[in-house]
Amino acid sequence: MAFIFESKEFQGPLDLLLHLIGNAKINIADIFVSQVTDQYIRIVSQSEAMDMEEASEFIQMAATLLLIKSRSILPPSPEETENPDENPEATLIWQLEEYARCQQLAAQMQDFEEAASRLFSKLPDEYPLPPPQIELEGLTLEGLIAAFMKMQARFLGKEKEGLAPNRVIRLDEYSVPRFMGEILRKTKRGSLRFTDLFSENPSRNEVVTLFLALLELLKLGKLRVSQAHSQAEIVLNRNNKEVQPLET
Amino acid sequence: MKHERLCGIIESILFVCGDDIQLQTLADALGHTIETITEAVDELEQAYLHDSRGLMLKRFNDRLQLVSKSDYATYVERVLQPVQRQSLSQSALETLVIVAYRQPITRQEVEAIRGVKCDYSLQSLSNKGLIADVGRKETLGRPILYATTDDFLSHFGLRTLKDLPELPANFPNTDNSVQLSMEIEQA
Amino acid sequence: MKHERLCGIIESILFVCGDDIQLQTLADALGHTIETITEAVDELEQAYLHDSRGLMLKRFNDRLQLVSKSDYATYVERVLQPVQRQSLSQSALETLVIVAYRQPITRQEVEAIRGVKCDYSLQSLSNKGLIADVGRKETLGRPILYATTDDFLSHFGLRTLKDLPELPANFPNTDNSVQLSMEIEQA
Repeated sequence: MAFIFESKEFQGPLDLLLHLIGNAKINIADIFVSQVTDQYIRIVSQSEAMDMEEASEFIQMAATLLLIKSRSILPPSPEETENPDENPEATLIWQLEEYARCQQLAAQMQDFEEAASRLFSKLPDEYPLPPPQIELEGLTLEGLIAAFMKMQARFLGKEKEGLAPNRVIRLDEYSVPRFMGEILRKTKRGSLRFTDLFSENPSRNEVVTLFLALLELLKLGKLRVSQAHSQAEIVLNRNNKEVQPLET
Repeated sequence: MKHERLCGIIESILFVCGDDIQLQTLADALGHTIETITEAVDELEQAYLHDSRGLMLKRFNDRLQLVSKSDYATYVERVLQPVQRQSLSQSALETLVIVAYRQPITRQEVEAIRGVKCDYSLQSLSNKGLIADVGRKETLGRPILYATTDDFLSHFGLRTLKDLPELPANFPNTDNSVQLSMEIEQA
Repeated sequence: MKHERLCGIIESILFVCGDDIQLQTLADALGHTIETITEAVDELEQAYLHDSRGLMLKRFNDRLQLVSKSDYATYVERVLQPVQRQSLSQSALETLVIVAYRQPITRQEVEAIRGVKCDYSLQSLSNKGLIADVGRKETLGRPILYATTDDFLSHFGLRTLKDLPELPANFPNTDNSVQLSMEIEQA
């Protein structure tokens, strides 16, 4: 029997076996008393150009068929249970029957698929939409008042703990106008070294604010700065030509 | 109807096509004269007038397109763009209380009372149409002034701003706050 | 017709959407009960049976899509470029059949029936949205369980899983198959 085997033509070993059973025109249950299993083993063993990945399943089936064949020749081993569910012959016949039904259903499904593919849908329209509408829920005067009460409680709580609001702290710490006033006050008595302006451990915020205050005073012409050389201390002096000092 | 089946076929083609199509193209493909096609299209157009139909024909020159019926546009929009339901966050509510009682008010003034940045909540209230930009304060930087809108009144079931509940005691006074914030800036 | 206007509105919406839409979405947007919407959809479906209509409804689970009538498909293809039809490979189809009839099912269980590795076909069906991962089987290794999707129904033109072709007698029971496959592997 000339049979050129292409593993890609079959959906695995069960498909090939069913194909052979179909050719032999026998019932699935008669597979072992027919030539089909021998044919299968011959086809698989003769095919040389088989991809190992695909071949493994075909070869495994060939091994199962050989096992079944050897069992039919040898007397059953004494340990073997007589549970028919556990003998490879019944297992294989069952699997073949299962798979045959699965193929039958697949063919029916293919018809459904074909019919459904004749239903054409349409692409969504590019529909111009108005701006999205937002509906606010849970808006009540009670809610509004509750929000207020919460806020007030937070406020009062802070006052009770003696915590001044953040803004007052910022006010006391660093502000350009405040530092301007301070520089002017300190230079009243004479010249002042730039480094003396800073506190012992000045924060970045303090340095920046002080420097801005200094630049502002220079711009306003209220201060003069001098330096002996590039590495020397910067010295600040009140600009005496300035008629009206900032602080009175 | 004289051309029942032809009407159905044309509807089918126009539906799948989506775009406009020439009468001549239909005539050629279906093996009919332009006159027959035109008759069928007229019948189709007539049938679409019925309330139970959601489609209509757009005809221009010798072209034809199936489109949705304009009468039902609002319903289409309702499905394509459902109304979004949202509620206000605590911080948005607080900001709204302040704007409601102290309008018109600038962002800086609201922040002075709440003690935190309010750009985001003002923006969100503004997007929701509860407050609006009503001008600029004639002061340094000319900051934007916010006030509540008519939508605000309707959302809270108020007829006028006078219907707002009486101000509970100790409500932070804006003028004070403004003063404070000015001090910060000018100190 | 009892729901004339509603039919027209639904037709209009389905036309614009193109895609499938859930009955619940329509009910929510139009402010009707699911029952009323279903009644109107049934009427619409009935009206489409007439020759003069070129459209029909594709219904699957609680979804709805407007499509061209299959009777007129050849005419549609005469005018438009043959619409691309994608059909499934034999191996994908076999795998899909097993998942459809035995859902939820694990890869190992599918492989026990087909007798070959099914990773690839399961992956490809999953990518096409025809099956989906619906959880894990509480057994050794907690394998993924697969089931078919709404898109599966739509692809095959089925309304529900009950419309699947009747199961031939003695269709394999999954639990048995697993047991069988274990034996085969250890044989």
